[in-house]
Amino acid sequence: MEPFNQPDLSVHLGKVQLANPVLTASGTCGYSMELRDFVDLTRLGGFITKSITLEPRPGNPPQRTCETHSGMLNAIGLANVGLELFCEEKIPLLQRLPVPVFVNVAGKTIEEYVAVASRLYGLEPVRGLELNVSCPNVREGGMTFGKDPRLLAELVRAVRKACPDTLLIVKLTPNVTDITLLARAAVDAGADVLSLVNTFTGMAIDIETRKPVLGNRVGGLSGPAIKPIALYLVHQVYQAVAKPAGIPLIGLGGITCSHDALEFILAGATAVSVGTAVLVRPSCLVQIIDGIQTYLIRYRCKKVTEIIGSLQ
Amino acid sequence: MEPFNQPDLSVHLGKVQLANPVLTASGTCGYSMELRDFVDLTRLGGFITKSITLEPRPGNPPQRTCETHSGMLNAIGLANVGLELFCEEKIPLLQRLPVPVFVNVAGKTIEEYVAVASRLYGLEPVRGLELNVSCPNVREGGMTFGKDPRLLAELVRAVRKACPDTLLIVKLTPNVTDITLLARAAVDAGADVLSLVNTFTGMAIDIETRKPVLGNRVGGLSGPAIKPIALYLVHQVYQAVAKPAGIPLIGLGGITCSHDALEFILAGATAVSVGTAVLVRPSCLVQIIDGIQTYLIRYRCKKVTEIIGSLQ
Amino acid sequence: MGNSIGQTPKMPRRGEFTARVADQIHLGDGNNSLLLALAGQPADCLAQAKAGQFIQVACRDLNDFRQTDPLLRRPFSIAGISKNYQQLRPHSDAKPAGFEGLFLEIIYRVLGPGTAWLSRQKAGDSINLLGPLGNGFSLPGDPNEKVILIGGGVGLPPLYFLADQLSQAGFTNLLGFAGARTKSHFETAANLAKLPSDPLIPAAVLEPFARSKTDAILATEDRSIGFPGSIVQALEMFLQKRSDWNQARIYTCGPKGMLKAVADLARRHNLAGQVCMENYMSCGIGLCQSCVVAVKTAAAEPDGTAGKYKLVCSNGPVFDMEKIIWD
Amino acid sequence: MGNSIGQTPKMPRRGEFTARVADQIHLGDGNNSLLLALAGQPADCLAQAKAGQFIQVACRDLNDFRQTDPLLRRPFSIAGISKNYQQLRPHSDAKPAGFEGLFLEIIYRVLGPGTAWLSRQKAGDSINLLGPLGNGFSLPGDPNEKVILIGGGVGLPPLYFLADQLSQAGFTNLLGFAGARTKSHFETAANLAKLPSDPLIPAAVLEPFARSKTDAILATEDRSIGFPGSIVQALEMFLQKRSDWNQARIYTCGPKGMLKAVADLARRHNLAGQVCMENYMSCGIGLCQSCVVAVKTAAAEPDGTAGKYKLVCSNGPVFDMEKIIWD
Ligand SMILES: Cc1cc2nc3c(=O)[nH]c(=O)nc-3n(C[C@H](O)[C@H](O)[C@H](O)COP(=O)(O)OP(=O)(O)OC[C@H]3O[C@@H](n4cnc5c(N)ncnc54)[C@H](O)[C@@H]3O)c2cc1C
Ligand SMILES: Cc1cc2nc3c(=O)[nH]c(=O)nc-3n(C[C@H](O)[C@H](O)[C@H](O)COP(=O)(O)OP(=O)(O)OC[C@H]3O[C@@H](n4cnc5c(N)ncnc54)[C@H](O)[C@@H]3O)c2cc1C
Ligand SMILES: Cc1cc2nc3c(=O)[nH]c(=O)nc-3n(C[C@H](O)[C@H](O)[C@H](O)COP(=O)(O)O)c2cc1C
Ligand SMILES: Cc1cc2nc3c(=O)[nH]c(=O)nc-3n(C[C@H](O)[C@H](O)[C@H](O)COP(=O)(O)O)c2cc1C
Ligand code: FES
Ligand code: FES
Repeated sequence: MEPFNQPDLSVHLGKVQLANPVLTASGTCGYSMELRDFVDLTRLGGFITKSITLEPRPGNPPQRTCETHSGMLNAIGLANVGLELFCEEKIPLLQRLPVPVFVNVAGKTIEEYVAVASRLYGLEPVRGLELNVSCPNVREGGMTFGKDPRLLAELVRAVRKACPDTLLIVKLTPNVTDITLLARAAVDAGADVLSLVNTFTGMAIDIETRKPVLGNRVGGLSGPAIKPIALYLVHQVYQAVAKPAGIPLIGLGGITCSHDALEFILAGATAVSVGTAVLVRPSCLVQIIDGIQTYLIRYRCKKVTEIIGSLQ
Repeated sequence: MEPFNQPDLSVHLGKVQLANPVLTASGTCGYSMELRDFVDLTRLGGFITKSITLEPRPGNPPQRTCETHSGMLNAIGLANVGLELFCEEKIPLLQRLPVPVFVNVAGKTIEEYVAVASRLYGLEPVRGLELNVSCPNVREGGMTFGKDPRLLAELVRAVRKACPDTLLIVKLTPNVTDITLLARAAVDAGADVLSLVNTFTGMAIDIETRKPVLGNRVGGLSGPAIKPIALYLVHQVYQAVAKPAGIPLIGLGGITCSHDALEFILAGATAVSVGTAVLVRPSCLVQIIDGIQTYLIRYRCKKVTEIIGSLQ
Repeated sequence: MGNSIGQTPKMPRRGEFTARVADQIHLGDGNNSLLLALAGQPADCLAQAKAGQFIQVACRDLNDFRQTDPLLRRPFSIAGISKNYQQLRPHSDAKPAGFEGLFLEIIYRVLGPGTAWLSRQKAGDSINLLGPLGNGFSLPGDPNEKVILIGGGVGLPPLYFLADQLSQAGFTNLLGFAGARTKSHFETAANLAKLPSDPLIPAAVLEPFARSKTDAILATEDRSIGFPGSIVQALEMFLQKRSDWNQARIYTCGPKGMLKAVADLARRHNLAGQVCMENYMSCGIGLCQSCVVAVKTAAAEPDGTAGKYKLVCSNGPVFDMEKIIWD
Repeated sequence: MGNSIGQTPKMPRRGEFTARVADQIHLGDGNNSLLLALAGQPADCLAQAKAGQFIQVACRDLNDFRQTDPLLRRPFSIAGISKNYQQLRPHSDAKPAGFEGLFLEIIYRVLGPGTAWLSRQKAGDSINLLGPLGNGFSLPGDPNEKVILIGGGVGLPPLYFLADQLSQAGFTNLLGFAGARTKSHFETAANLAKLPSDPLIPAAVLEPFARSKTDAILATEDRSIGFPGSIVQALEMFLQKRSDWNQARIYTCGPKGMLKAVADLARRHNLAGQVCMENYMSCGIGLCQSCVVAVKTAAAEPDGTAGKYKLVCSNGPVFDMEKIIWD
């Protein structure tokens, strides 16, 4: 039993229960050990790893990030240790984390996604997979899947088949005309959860050198700048797809404080991820959890689930 | 002859010459008289009016705008005096403006666009029309045209036919998967100039009332927050469509200073429009012109046209 | 000091100015009074400002193009204007050194990032503003008319300025009604020693009114001082007792709920008056069409507001009370 | 004062802290020295910081969620740490009142919005930081070794701190090489009276080196003071003249071009050394993979950098000179 006045913050992503709705975003929180000196990771609702690919990837040439007004561009290029090293060195560290862990998976081909997903399938402590079909920074980032409902459905079906009872999260790109088409395709093909949004394709130019600032020329925009657009897309997908289908959403894009997180929850997100803001202040993750709790107490809500999608 | 060290700032939008590449953006600069106490309008490269519709429109219920991080949402709803009152009361005022004037036109149907365009066709001082096919805030804002290449082509052909030798600018929406398809459709159908971008659909929620902040629920995001995305889209359209077709672009989205304007010009914009920044400081228009001039002098460029699209 | 860009040679009606902070003092309840100094000829148009007009203040350094949050300016009513420092700061001994020209006061409450930034500005710092904006109050034709100025919280500053201007125009029958949440709002501005035991007896209790010989009645919602309750209730009871004020002209500014209550009271008592509206503004100069308020008019207007909407920033912020549609 | 969140009970290696500005002084050439005070036990981990480590400074009020531009923290090398105020401010008479605990100095140049914000902070203001971050310099095993510290511009501060630590560790053969664009860079820090007529003769001219008994040679690119030209040229000529320094260990920090030139010189002279790299950083703590630098290694690394890239923020900022691939 919860003590008096302590609202129940727990939520479910499919069959996985989170102690609270606050997750890390993929690619901004490393493999968790990088964060532990700055934030109490045991407080998290869950942890989502950096994207893992079949082979190790050095990533794009520098400059890889660049600050913009209330935002940043990144073109990391899915730099990661690759599946094998991940299993060998990062999985044991992640096992020590007493919160649900979700591994974000990226690939060039369906076969690659399936290979990574199958290897991780059933591995402790992996409680689910998040398919990154929306990285704007590498041809292999899955963006082709993320923009074409037919391809996306094919991919999701293939991974679903390889991992019949894993929690399957599909992370959508905002760079499309109608995100609900992609959302529906993913759900129909077997996704348990949708997360949105990934970054917006953007660019910055150095007017002195007349070259793009980023080594990769273009990058993905994240941070507070994009919050209004991300929030609208979550609202749209909730109304058109998630609510009717009973599919939980993970909302993200520019969240820095509990106020932002609550906007996403009111719009229909069951959980939220925090990316760029963690780069600035890891402890914001805990502040967001505390702020949600304070809000629920202020409005005498017994459970956070009461307010999910409660936008009038 | 230009005096020594004074670079030539003039550019051409089709057959219309501008003294410099800096224009106002539609909807943020009224009908010009609102601005004259705050900025020397005679310095402008050109003036683009607020969208005009066939009938007067009161606009959306308030709250109509809301600040976001380094940006703002607006859902004005194309509030305007309507075509007749515009011709009667605003045209005479615009005639006093010694710079090229472009009228932005919006409508629900092709017939409405054609009706407004035909009435303005040949009218002094109108030097061209900008078709708003991308307002996210009203069903009648033309967004359906802006997202469907086939419909867009139909619209542009109809207006082109009604106004055979007017300068026809088509203003594109960024809320699409592949903006180059729309750009190409507009150009093939007879657009002389493309302007991009209009606002990004977005939302803000008041967590205390649990209602959207805007009376219209959703609005369009503008300002510095969107600059990286807008710049990328201009770059993309320049490379894929404008450069090969020899079509000038008007770049806009988040420009507040000459540095921003130069990024757009390097990316391929022949001219730039300034919207949200004018709401904050009308005199920024002149500062941007001066800043471009200083840059050209610093790099010993004789003409601004030398640097258009010169991104390496 | 002041600069305005692209002005015609004749005196501009309004413009963009760089003011310097002359001083800033903390009033009660999170309110500050900021005194801006403007030197040079361009500031002349500000000297002509009318009560009810406002300025749009950039609450960041506009010349630092790398920092754009908070993006938009913030509107503040002019609380007082004078070439004489002492008039706006009667309790200060001497004008701060180095400031000449025109002094302009705003009184604001720290709420969010804009006002937080303002509160950090110190004497000598530069602040960019647009002004004077909007249309001010129109004074009654006859200086013998009785005038009631009723405001709540940060709605009071334009009424202080109005009292100044009415007093300068020869009006002597002025009465201020000042409401606040709690007494600390009046902490520095009220002379509580002069507070009469009957809260409905006007007295020279509120300094910014008293400087223009305007007696005032105070009310606090938490009943900590003055009339216990809303200032509109106080006015209602005052009018019941004092039939000699039954023909008074009413000027008001404050939160929307209060304005509606005042308009209601005025209608019931058959009093004419004007209201100074606040509204969410993005530009303050008629460009963006954000700041609409519904007014009783049918036909499309030539100013860009078609049908029922008027722009608070350009058609207002002062409107005749009975014109507003309170929803 | 200091607070760190989610720490295990034992002393944390590093954390998030709220420091207070003890004082800030203007050095020459747009450079400032900011002295931060940290009180309480959590600051202990900062007391253990090694030269070459850095802090990530939030150049805005992180608690004001309504203002997020500039978004990212800014990295600054630690220029000195001491519980003794006088050690870092030898010319000040007394410690500013109200500051106890640990003092941490950063020296920075005002360039953009972040450093502009920093330069506006005054004694008593709060600043949020993460630290100490990265890996510092490793000292030579034998305190009799000769050590050359060569830096340019804002690359000098970590070398000042290194000189402190070498000196505390008993090293006595220390020599500083300090380069700058122009003499005003050294305005307040140099004792120009002591400048020898031959610019290649080391002397106690530069205060932050002199405080740890480290003589220095100065160079300015505009030839306004010291050796006329780059500081690397000065070192080259010094080594030609002084064969007794031909086995010196070299530590360097500064702009990339300078570091490359130093590494080149070290290779030619067969000298070992370490370089403290700067790079564009978004997090400073190994999360974002922004700050990669190419190093001579073939296999994938377990730290997330596969193949040729290392993270400056976590694998560095100090690297063995010969490992870096200079492009
Ligand atoms: C004509 C006019 C005159 C005003 N005069 C005064 C005055 O003399 N003294 C004073 O303290 N305040 C005055 N205000 C209100 C003042 O503009 C807001 O308090 C200020 O903009 C808040 O900015 P912020 O960044 O501190 O807070 P924010 O966090 O931006 O806003 C805090 C609250 O104020 C509301 N608000 C924000 N911006 C505006 C805006 N532009 N207009 C109205 N409400 C807004 C928000 O909805 C929010 O509820 C006036 C407003 C108008 C329109
Ligand atoms: C490990 C490390 C230690 C540093 N130590 C010092 C120091 O002791 N003193 C000092 O003055 N400076 C130091 N710097 C550089 C300092 O971080 C930048 O000068 C500062 O971030 C500029 O911020 P700004 O907002 O003022 O300027 P901006 O306008 O953001 O930047 C101005 C210039 O600095 C570059 N820059 C911006 N951000 C960074 C960044 N995060 N890292 C590197 N370069 C950047 C930009 O590309 C631009 O050219 C250090 C950098 C690193 C990586
Ligand atoms: C530096 C950086 C690296 C990222 N790497 C990944 C990644 O590997 N996989 C992925 O799915 N998303 C990645 N993202 C996207 C984030 O997970 C998130 O979707 C996006 O940044 C928007 O959220 P935010 O505004 O909270 O950062 C990355 C974002 C940033 C800023
Ligand atoms: C308040 C407001 C009103 C606008 N009204 C119109 C309009 O009527 N027609 C139009 O084509 N665009 C309109 N826009 C979009 C702008 O012209 C511009 O495309 C957009 O704001 C991006 O540029 P910016 O970031 O410089 O503002 C409006 C934008 C704002 C902020
Ligand atoms: S605030 Fe922009 S029109 Fe009134
Ligand atoms: S700066 Fe983020 S990993 Fe180094």
